[in-house]
Amino acid sequence: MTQKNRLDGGLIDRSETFSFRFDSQYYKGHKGDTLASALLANGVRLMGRSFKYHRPRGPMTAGSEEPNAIVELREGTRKEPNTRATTAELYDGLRANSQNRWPSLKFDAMQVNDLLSNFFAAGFYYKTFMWPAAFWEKVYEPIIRRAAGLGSLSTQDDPDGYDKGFLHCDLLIIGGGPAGLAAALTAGEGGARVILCDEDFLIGGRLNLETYAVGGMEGAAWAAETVARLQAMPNVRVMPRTTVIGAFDHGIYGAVERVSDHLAVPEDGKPRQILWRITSKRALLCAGATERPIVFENNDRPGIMQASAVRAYANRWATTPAQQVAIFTNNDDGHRTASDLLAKGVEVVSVIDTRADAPTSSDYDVVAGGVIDQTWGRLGLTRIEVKMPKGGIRRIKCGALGVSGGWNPNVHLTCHQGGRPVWNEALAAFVPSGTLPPGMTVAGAATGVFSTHSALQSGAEGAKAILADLGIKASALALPGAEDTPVRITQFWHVKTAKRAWVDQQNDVTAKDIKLAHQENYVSVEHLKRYTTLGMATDQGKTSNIAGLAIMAEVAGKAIPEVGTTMFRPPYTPTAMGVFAGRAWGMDTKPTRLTPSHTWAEEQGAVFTEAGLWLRAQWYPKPGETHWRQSCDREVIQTRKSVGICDVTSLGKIDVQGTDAAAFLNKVYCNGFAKLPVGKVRYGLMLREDGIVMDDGTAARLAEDHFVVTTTTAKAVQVYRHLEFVRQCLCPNMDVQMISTTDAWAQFAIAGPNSRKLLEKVVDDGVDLSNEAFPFMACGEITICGGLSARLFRISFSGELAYEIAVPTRYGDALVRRLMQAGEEYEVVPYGLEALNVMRIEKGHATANELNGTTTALNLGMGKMVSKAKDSIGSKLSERTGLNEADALKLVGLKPVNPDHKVPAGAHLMTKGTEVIATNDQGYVTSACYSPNLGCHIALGFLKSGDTRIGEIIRLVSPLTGVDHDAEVVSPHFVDPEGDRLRA
Amino acid sequence: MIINHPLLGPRDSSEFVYLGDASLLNRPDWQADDALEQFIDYGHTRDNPAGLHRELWYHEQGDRSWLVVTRNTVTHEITSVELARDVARTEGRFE
Amino acid sequence: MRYSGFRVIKEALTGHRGWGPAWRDPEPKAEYDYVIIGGGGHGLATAYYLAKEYKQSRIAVLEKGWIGGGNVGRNTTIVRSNYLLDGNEPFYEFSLKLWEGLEQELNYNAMMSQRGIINLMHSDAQRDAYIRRGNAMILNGADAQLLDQKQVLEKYPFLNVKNARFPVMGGLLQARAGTARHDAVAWGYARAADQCGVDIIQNCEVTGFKIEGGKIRGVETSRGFIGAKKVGSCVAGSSSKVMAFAGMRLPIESHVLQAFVSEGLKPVLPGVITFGAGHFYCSQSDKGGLVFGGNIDGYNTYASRGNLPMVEDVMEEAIAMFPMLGRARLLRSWGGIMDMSMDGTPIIDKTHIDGLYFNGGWCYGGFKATPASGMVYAHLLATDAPHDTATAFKLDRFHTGHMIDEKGVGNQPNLH
Amino acid sequence: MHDLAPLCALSGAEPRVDVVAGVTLTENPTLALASVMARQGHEAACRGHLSALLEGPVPEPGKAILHDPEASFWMGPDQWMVGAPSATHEDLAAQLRLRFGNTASITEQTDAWVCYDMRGDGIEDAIRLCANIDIDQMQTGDAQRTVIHYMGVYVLRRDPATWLRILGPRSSAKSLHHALVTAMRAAL
Repeated sequence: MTQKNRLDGGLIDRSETFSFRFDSQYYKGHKGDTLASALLANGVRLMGRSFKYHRPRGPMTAGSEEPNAIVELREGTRKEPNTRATTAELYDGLRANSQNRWPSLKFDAMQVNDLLSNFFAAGFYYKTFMWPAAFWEKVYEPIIRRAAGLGSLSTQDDPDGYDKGFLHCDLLIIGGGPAGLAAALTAGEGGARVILCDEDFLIGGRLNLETYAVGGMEGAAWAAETVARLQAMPNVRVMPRTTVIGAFDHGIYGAVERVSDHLAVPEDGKPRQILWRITSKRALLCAGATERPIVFENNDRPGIMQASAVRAYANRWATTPAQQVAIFTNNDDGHRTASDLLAKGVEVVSVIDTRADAPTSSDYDVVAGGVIDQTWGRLGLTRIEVKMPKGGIRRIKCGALGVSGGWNPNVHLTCHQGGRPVWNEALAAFVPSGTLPPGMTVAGAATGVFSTHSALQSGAEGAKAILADLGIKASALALPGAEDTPVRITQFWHVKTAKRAWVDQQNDVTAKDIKLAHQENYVSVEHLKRYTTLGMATDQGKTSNIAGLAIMAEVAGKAIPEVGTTMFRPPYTPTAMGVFAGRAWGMDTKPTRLTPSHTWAEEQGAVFTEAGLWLRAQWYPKPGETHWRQSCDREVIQTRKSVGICDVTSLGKIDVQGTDAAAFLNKVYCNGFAKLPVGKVRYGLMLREDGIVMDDGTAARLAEDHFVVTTTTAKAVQVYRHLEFVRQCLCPNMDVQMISTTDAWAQFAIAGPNSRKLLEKVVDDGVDLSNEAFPFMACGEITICGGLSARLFRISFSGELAYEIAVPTRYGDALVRRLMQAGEEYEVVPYGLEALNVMRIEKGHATANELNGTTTALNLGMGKMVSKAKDSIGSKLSERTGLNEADALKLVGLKPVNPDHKVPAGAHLMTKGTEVIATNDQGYVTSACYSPNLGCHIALGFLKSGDTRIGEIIRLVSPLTGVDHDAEVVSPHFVDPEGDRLRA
Repeated sequence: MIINHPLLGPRDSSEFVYLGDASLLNRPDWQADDALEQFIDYGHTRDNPAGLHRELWYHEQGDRSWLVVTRNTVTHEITSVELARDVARTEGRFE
Repeated sequence: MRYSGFRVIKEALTGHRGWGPAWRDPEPKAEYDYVIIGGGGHGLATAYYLAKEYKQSRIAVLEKGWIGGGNVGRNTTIVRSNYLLDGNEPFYEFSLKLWEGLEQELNYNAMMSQRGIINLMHSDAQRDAYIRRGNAMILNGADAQLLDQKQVLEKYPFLNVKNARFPVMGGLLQARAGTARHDAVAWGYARAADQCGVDIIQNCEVTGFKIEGGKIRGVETSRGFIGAKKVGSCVAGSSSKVMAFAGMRLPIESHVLQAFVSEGLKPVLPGVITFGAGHFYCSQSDKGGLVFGGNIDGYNTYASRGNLPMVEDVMEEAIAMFPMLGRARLLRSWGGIMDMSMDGTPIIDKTHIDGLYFNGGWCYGGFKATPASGMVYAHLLATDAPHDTATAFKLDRFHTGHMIDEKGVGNQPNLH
Repeated sequence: MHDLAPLCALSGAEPRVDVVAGVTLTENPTLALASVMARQGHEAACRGHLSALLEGPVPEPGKAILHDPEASFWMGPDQWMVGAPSATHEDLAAQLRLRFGNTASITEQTDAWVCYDMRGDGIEDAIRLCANIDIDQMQTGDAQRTVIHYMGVYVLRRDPATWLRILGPRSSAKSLHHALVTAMRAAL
């Protein structure tokens, strides 16, 4: 293909020619092209279809505000739906496909909607599809959903990586046009730490799109030279391809850098994009302005564009949508496009200016006081019809029409913290209000100063004022000379027509829809937006909102600012979801915590499970074991018969020291700790202030002023935070110091009747483990294996004679190997979480399933532990009547009447003979397992007045899983209820 | 948001954990005659102002200090940050 | 004017000239029997049911801005009744049943779409908890199904199970749950209430109560005093501000919840799905946008905007579930102010002032409750007794210790 | 002497070393650590002991004192971490207990942390992709607590300034290592 609409000049690099494909057709373009500019150069105007009516569409803009030319960029796993062709950088081998059409872009069967558009007026779906009622989900909605959406996802995992990064600066400059560059020079030379972000890959803003001279050279050349100067400054970070997407509290900005989107594939190890969180002391918004269209009948044909976009394509990308171009304008800037095009050798067939006093030209035809009445061309503009000022219609042949309705300052980021722009009648535009995000100021066209000179000046002055505010002295920039053309505009929003004239092109919202919304009293700007979907498309109304407001103002007989303005919210432009996730996906979603015996457990073939962020061994299958229950039962039986070892490192450990350490623990545990002797451990129940159990654990008193507190794995962080709250906020004068030592110690439970014998083989001479010297609930610091310091606790979760031994984490691997070796003669087994769970259920010990955030000490059968003799957190509110009712839930054990039955967790408990409905609910099963010791399934659960119902046969129902059978209420202590084994 | 830590200077709020109204420093006397009523109010009732709000933040990913932050709930402007321990010593009820 | 198929066709063929206003904009009268403060979904529904079901008249809804501009206009549109606790489940199931006939009731298509919700589960303990909840739902007359991983994958084949940090074991499905077109709910109730004679008064901000001898007499507003025999506050998000006019302090904090929508995409998600190893919920609208959200930002605020850390959190969980969404684009985010109550459960009750009623504390579950909230509040206002399904939503439950804490996190609102 | 062999935090017998574009990341198992928290009413005396140990001022908030053999950084109000070579100070906590007496609570911290040393030109670019700290403003002797991919870490700028020390939770050593190496590969 030839690039038949390629012009001379421009900022493309003709030395590099890229081949690319759009739909099935191959084309050539150059480095520096966008997909849209390259397609236009190849004579392609048709690039997409609209959402509702499937109207043929071409690019309307040359930037990120594009509503029409959106495509599926790339293919396979890297497919990106809804990508704006106007910002997609061309690279060699690029593939893009049109979207929302079938079977092809040129012939789209869904354009039948366009013929039926009378039925699809604004809000039509709210009035219909209601009969018969059952048809909505079955008939109507499936049809609607088939038409939903624009592009399609690959539905495959995104193969690229994303990063998140953090930057800090004195001044963030958003936008690298004349204002931003002048500001960056001023601040950079003043020595401030500056970040300059621009969404474009070529920094310079409109300097790259215009023919204005700056400082005696071409604007684009001045921009390039300035960027080079800035890049040489160590205190300035210049970030092209970086869109500032949001202004957040306290000077924090989100910015997305498209690191690799201009490449076919990111380089190895490099991210596709980076989300930068920029912490700035000040920000200067230099986001420029966006040209808005004028609304007229059939104003959406491919070839009808912003006038400024037509000249941008000609000046920067050396291309034109057609060889014959007309202009429609209500302001002087439209004429600028005409003269630029002429200079590029493009034929300007006519400039239709709505103003009767329009400037005349000797170079091109001007229709002063004319408007566009109608356009023609099914897949691209071929002809316009002009309503002449003195009546009559003039038909003009042209392939493109540049439309200029004036310029809107890009105020979006000024609204992100609730600021509302204010109407400026002279500019006929909303400009930033005084309520800006704190720390932000605005310069250049974004404030409504549109000449190059005033942009440069306001940027430089803005930066200087910011630096002065920060106490940095900056010298005044010697401003380069530039044009200073005044704005001359006469408001003109739409050409009245009884037919359809598009306001929001992507969502197919027409001027008629806005009038209908008014007629039905959806008048508030938010109602208008929501009822018609105006401004809700992927361009977020950047080119349509103001025209919509103006038309609503007209039909409502109000001024534009009375109708209101809409809020702009983050992100500024649509942003890949992946970049917000950064590296946090797949297995890296969250960090993983490994226990000290992890490597050893892997060698044993252990199966692991998540416990919070920890990976813990769930069971240790032996050869021949095909089901987890076989492994689990064996581990349980062998532990209860002889001895087992379990890594319990993940339990939270907190070192609590200080002369008031005991008083402090007495405050945070509901049971007493003040009198715990040194060398002893005590079980403790910690309440929330509302009287509900927060966590349980143990506290071991290693010295008068030194405790080691344990927490459950799940609550370790929360409990530590709570203890710090009590320490700093409620007991600020107590002498207590705390630090977490969870990771510092490898801790193993050694449980079973042979645990003492096993342990005796590793402790050093002189360590007396006899029941007399080291009884149940004893603790102490000992040495093992020839001098390694260790902590030993005689505590038991399994109900057996048991110890927990802790050594510095680096020795955990060696210790577990040593313990296993020492235990060989007792046929020691390692046991995992499953066996641990079985043994604690057999013993009736509560865990997270029972401490579920709604249970009290009373529910757990530990009501008496809540001391009334002292003040502890939660004790007072635990006295409330609702928590102490006569039929309160009590922890019970449950056994199936038929031993073949299970007693599944989550089942509900019903009194026999009552109807199975919620109002008869008596409780529920919290934890269940098969007990190899009892030879049947057992469970723990909460039952109303359960402690008085031991022996009752109760009905166990789980309609969700099809369970309905009888169970016997028993004591929760299935094994060794007297605790003899613990004390052996 | 940025919280200007009295010891460490400006820190990103994502390092902190929020608890709620700083009235939580004023835990009632458990032996008062109407202790239960006081605790119910302490535990559940809040001014919830639209404007200045004294509130507790915990520098979990920092120095583990609890802070009393005075912040405007409409604008998010922070006007004062104090160590909660210091505030508790001067204003709170404690033992 | 009734909407009907005939009418739609007729108007299409005659240029839509016959459509009238969906609701009137009347001037406020000097006095009403009932003044509802707040023209959100709940307030409009309350007014509608007061007139329609409880045959009351002289009803006004006062809205400080435009109707439907609060949380009914800014949520993730999810409708469900998959609650655990006795205080909640009957109410939400009642609500879901009202949703099921809503279009016909209102003669307005709110697009209630019962496409199902799946709560994913990632551990044995979570499965146990879901079984308990599913059973509670069934015992309360709702529907629930337990799905294994394979069944979940049949509906959501793009779910990450290959290298998921937190494995997906299955999910709890409520097939009757789904989504509704949120704005249309407000508009539908407004139009229906208006047709019952309710005065909907926009741009009318309540600035105080007139209370005499412990009895309500009316409200002061930005448009003057309006007398009322009964006043119902229904302004979740601003409850503390409004009730402070009556000297009340509430068990409520105001927090911001952000929500998000992607660009329009060809449908990939058939229903609503939630992540169980965090807090994330997502569905796809009939326009193709993925609609999703997560946790509240977590600090007291009245500013309807959030901050970046929570945006990142939500998106991380989205990608954890669906790595294919990496290249989908976030289009827009917004924030709404939530009444976060001390146990995560709403309050619908009388107050200590005769004739003043309170409805609030919806946390971020208010949208799905809209029809039932309106109905039970209308019941309370009309009869002075709680509706059968809403007996537990009492203001004094923190005194009595009858909290309704679904999550089991206690009296810290930002954890609910 | 006991006969149990220690493992490095990344589970190797020897420390792990990675090199990306001239920047090295080395697992450092040779650091003994203990925390020092002043007892209430003994704050001044505690500072005095610390000062004597460091032969100079004690670290103020956000700072470290890079003294040999014992060094220290600030952890919180009246709270410091003291580090020293484990070869000579394996019993660091016990030594400190003797020195500080009843003026401070001392807690063994050696095995609570994994220590990585990142050295070379461009370390700042790698850190920018990890942690929300203003690394360009950090000088030799600065110590900041921050977060790297959900993991709470300390970042210390050492001497020379092309050397950063990163202490992270030992149980997450592998995840932290992965995060650091990934950032190095992305940035360098």
